[in-house]
Amino acid sequence: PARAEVPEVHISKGYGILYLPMIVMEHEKLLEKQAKAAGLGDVKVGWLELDGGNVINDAMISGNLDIAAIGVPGFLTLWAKVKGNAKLEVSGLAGLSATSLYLNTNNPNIKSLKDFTAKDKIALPGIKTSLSAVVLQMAVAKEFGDDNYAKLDPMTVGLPHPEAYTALVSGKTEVNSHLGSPPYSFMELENPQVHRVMNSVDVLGNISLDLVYAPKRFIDANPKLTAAFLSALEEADKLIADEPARAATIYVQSAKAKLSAEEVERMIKDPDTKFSTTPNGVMQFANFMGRVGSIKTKPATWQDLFIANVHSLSGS
Amino acid sequence: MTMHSTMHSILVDRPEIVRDVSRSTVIADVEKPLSAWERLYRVPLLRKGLILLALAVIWEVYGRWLDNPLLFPPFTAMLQAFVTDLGNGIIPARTLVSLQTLVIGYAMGILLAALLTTVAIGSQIGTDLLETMTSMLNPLPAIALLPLALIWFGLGSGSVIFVLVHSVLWAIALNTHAGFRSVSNTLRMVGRNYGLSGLGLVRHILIPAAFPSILTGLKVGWAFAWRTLIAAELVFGVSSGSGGLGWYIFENRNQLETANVFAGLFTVILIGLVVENGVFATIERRTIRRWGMQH
Amino acid sequence: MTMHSTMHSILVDRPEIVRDVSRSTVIADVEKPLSAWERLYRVPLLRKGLILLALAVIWEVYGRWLDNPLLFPPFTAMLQAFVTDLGNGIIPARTLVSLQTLVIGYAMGILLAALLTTVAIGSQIGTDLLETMTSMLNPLPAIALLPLALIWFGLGSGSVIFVLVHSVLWAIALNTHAGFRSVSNTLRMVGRNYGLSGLGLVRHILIPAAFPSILTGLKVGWAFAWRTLIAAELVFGVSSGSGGLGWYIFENRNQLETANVFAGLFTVILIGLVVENGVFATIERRTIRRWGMQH
Amino acid sequence: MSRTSQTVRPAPVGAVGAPADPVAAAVPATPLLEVSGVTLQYKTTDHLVTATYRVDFQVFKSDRYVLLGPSGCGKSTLLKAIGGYLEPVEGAIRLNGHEVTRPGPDRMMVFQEFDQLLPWKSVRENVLFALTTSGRAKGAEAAERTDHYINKVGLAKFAHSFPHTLSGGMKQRVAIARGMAMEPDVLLMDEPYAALDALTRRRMQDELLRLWDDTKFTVLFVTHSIEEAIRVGTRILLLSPHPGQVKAELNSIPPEQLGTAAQAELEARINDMLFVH
Amino acid sequence: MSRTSQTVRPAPVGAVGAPADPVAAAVPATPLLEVSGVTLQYKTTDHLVTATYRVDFQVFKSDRYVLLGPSGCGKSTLLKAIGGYLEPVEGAIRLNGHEVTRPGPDRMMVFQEFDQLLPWKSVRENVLFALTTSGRAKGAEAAERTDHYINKVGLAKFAHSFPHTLSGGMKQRVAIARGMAMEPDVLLMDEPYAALDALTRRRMQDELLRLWDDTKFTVLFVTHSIEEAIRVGTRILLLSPHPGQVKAELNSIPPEQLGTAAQAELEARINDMLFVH
Ligand SMILES: Nc1ncnc2c1ncn2[C@@H]1O[C@H](COP(=O)(O)OP(=O)(O)OP(=O)(O)O)[C@@H](O)[C@H]1O
Ligand SMILES: Nc1ncnc2c1ncn2[C@@H]1O[C@H](COP(=O)(O)OP(=O)(O)OP(=O)(O)O)[C@@H](O)[C@H]1O
Ligand SMILES: [Mg+2]
Ligand SMILES: [Mg+2]
Repeated sequence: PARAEVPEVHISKGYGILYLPMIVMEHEKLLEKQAKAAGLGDVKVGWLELDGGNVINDAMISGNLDIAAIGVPGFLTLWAKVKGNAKLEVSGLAGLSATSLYLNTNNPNIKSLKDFTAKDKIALPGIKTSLSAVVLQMAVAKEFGDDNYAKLDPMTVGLPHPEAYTALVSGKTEVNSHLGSPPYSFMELENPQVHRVMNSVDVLGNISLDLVYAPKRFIDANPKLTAAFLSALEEADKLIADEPARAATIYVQSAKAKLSAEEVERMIKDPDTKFSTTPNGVMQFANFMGRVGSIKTKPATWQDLFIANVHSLSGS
Repeated sequence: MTMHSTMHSILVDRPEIVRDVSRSTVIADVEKPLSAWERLYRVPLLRKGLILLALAVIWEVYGRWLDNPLLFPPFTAMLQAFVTDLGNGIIPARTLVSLQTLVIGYAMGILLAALLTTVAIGSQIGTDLLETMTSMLNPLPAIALLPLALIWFGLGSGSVIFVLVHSVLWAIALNTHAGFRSVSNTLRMVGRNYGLSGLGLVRHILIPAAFPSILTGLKVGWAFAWRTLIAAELVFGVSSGSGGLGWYIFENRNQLETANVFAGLFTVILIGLVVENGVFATIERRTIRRWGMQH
Repeated sequence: MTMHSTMHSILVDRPEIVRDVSRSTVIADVEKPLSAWERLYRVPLLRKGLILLALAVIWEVYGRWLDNPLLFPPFTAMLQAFVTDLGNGIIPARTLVSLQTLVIGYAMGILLAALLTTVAIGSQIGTDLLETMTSMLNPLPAIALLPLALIWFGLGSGSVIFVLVHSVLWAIALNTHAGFRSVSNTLRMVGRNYGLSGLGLVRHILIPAAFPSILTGLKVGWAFAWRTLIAAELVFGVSSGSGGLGWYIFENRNQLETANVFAGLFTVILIGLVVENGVFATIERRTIRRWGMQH
Repeated sequence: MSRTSQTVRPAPVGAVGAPADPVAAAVPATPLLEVSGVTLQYKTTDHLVTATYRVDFQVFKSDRYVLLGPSGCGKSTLLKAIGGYLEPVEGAIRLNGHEVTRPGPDRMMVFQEFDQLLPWKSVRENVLFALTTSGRAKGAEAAERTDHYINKVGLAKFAHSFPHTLSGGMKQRVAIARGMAMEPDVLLMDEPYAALDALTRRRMQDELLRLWDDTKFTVLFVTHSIEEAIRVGTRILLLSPHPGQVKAELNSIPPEQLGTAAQAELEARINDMLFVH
Repeated sequence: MSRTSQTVRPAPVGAVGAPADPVAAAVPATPLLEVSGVTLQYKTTDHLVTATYRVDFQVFKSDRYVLLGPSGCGKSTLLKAIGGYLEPVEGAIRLNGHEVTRPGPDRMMVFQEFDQLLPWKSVRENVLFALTTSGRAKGAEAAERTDHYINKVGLAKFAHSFPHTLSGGMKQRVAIARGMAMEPDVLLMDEPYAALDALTRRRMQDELLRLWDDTKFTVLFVTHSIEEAIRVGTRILLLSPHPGQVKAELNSIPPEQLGTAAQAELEARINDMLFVH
């Protein structure tokens, strides 16, 4: 009977420290282990690295992925879109990670969000709809009121984190600010010209930025595998929490990062960085996106977004 | 009339014939009658219209069969989105923004290509320079230019134009240069006989003589300019509000409004058709076709 | 010898001359002596080497002057990274992965282009089909193909090859078709006189006669295949450990190893130079140059 | 035969022959090539050019048929139509009773243009390729024939040269070698000797006649030279200036009368006919 | 002059002239064009072809100088070198005492090839463009001259046709009109009449002679026809077969002797010289 579930699963992880649990899971073959324990035999796990929310969503809709990690806004967009379409519906499996996004600048005149003028340019990986852009909008909404959530949008420019870092540190371009994630946000602050204007955790709390999701059809057809995945994810989170040094080594190895394990460990241990399967603050995103009209269908509670396995957690 | 009748061995013997041609002066312009089908077949727009219709039908049928409008909507769904955003002015506005950038980048690419090939045709070292630069730089993706673009032009349309030029320049230069080098030696000699050299020779002899190649270069360049523009508007981040079609597509993609994404692409297709059949076809008809350089 | 001397009006009168040519049979192969400089200048590799050296020096100087290795490292810094990753086998491995995909996509693009242009040259509706498809599809960026690629080929090299074909096909087809149509009517008639038609005519007459155009198409296609490959490797992701040069560049970019990013691009440049001077130049020398089709 | 096809056509009949002449009975039933009432036109973007107007003539097997007429009168056009490259807007061209619809190696053409050699093949390959592709000869026989005819046109030394390294006359000679090597049923030659010097020209003419003696092939020959027409041809078609119409169809003189008063008389007669109107 | 340049050259001297002849004194000091010891070669990827070998001759002002020789002997090559398109590997070409280094409108060339017209210009534009671009004539004068010469070559009806719609002979006539309209110091004509029928050819020859009577320009004329050489030329250079060497340089007969025994005698003499060795 166990053979009724798929023998092979395709999972996409992203690039960077926020995807550490997935990286650990791959490296330690945790899913294979859990699947075997659940009596599923030797499940083959295909890992892919995909960059960018819409590519992940496209791959998911076209049936090329079974499980994927993605930024919360990207997930919400897809979830709202396919709600009610039995063929395409998706569900969150669990939270993945939370961290702080720093709004850094090399313009000494900027002390707070109020000080941005039309001449300042804030770099984001993608404007208006990316995770960073939504976080910025939420922060702006907090500061200036919901109606003005897009007040800083005209100052944003789309640049990948590495380019934004380079631009900020070199000071040679008109980009003088960056809403960045670790490690770029940390590294920027090592430069004396750069200072921090805002920390997202201070404004929004330490909410989940990334989560893991899967198509409903996959979940319904493969309940054991889904459960095994959740167990594997929990195991990975535990490993990170218990042995940060080892997690850091794994990261450095598998991502072929040029960072030292110590540096990675420091990032893992940062109090703002959390790896947990419990979705935290997802509703903050959902409510905001619903309010400003980015999504047409709003979930009533966070449980609407996730599979039953995690409903008992203290999510939000 | 005299009447010779010679018999060389096996030859057929027959009388000589002499006619008075001057009497039959009225020469009508005879035209071979064509069947209705042939006459219809000769209308290019009709033939092309049929092809387009067929493609649209295939799209529609495949889209419906696939039944995944989020990934690939049927033609009609796309058309609906297109008409809506055409009506409310969004697509026209975005198209305008894109076209402006595109035309500037395209024109600059053409100018630079003209410059480079003129230098190249003038001397051996010029040829080497063009060949080397082309083989080195042409394969480089836009991201390779990102750092330099940021330093030199900053964000926004300056950098987009820079990238556009990069995608247009080499294809046009390659085609033009190959065209120049294929110009027959006789025509070249005729031009030099008139005292032409350097720029004059290029302008008066090489460009018209190599026009089929140049036109191909322009077509390829035009297409690649579009591709690059759409991609570049994402990479180089438009400051919000000023986006073109690329941005329109990107935005809708992020919001999974797939029908609108395809409406944006459909706009690109339409412009491509208009430019091909309006601009390029007219140029071809008035130049190389008329001059008998292409059949 | 007889000696006429006529005086037509203003003409200069002079004696007739008769020479016995049969006596001067030894005709040496005279060669005009060249100066050392001229002789050096005639070595293509030397000229190109000089150009490359100059470009490297400009890169180095600009890089140092800019003094921002994070944004644009000097040539030597890049070279160091290049040598390191060449030595430890990373760059060769990545290049191999990319080249495999590239060659498959390129070859398929060429095949499809051959097919399309053969159909196009055979009939009016074929020409219309090619023209319409080219003008519609060529301007479409790779993301337009993404949904179809995902449906048909899934993630991985299948889709990358699909996108590669898209970027190669139209440029080659356009050049080939324009080349075919520029083939002189006389040559076409000669071919048909031999009883050739359809594929035979294409193979034996049109392809060699249009070879300069085709070669240009192949060059442009090659370059665009690289550009697309590098970009596509990011979009379509990699199964762990299997990335090509594009992925190498992306990874290093994320790690802010700018020198390595440029080392990756430098590899692309080097391959471009090798292919141009090794493959394309040889083909040119053995074909169109030898046949007097290009000067 | 040609009389009949002329009388059914109303407009251009101005023939002054001998309709019920007893000699006409000697004409056999089926000409090899029958051109009847052929009007040829070119449609350009700007104009419609009529090249020939209602041209009738018949070529019988083993004829050496010469087309003579002023520059631009449509000789090349007519030859191309017979070659199957152009469709008449009026009238019909029949070869062995079948309408000509397409080119083929049974009618080998020597074009007037210098660019009729394949630039990517050497002199030898140009001839050889024509033979093998058209299936007229294969293997050793093709090679032998190739070398034979290249030798005949005096280009053995240049057998491995590419066409772009040849002089105008040399290119033309390669085309002649190619045409003759094909040994076609009908050889269509468009001013093949125009670019040749007097001596070479004479040699080529002799070569053609010698080949004819051997194989009795049929040849249609366009020339500008009246002398050449008489030397080479057995029957001569005179065309009027643009647009070309048949002015006369004359018999040439047998080879033994060349150089006699008969030649001079015929030359004078043709001269008159072509130039007086 | 040519004697001197010949005697300083050791190898090929076989000249049988009259070195200390009194008539030689009549030769003025400066020829318009001086070709001395010119060897011309083509370097292809495969071979080195010597087209002419140590050719010497001199052309004086108002000469109608004819180059006569078998196909492939280097006539076109020689003309191209004088035109400034080819550099001799040996020897020198001097025009008015200055070495020829580049082409220019002072030496207008009529090429042998049919593709010498600019395909993107109509017949009229082709002629007009040559005049205006080279600065030989402007505005109304250029237009007038253009129409005059197009008329002279009998193409007024085709003035607005594009070259690809012309027959071979018509193209050649446009090139002749263009060459003559330029009224250059030296006109270089490479078998200009080869593609023309007897009548048109005669008309063109007469036109050339009439123009010469008017302007006394210098012309270098390549031809295959001995008769044409005598009719058109004042002095005739005979070249040996490939590679071309000077065989003889003869004076032609004055126009009033055309058609007399003098012409026949000269024709026979040239025939002998060219064909006997
Ligand atoms: N491709 C073409 N398009 C339009 N008109 C053409 C074309 N080819 C020839 N003509 C016209 O057709 C007429 C006959 O041309 P054709 O080449 O048959 O003459 P021809 O008798 O061979 O002359 P020639 O002796 O000069 O070669 C001419 O008036 C010419 O202008
Ligand atoms: N571009 C070239 N490359 C190499 N060899 C050439 C080239 N052009 C001509 N030749 C060679 O030079 C020699 C002379 O050629 P040229 O064209 O001058 O002869 P020609 O006297 O004009 O002959 P024709 O009367 O046949 O036109 C020939 O042997 C020819 O093969
Ligand atoms: Mg003709
Ligand atoms: Mg010649």
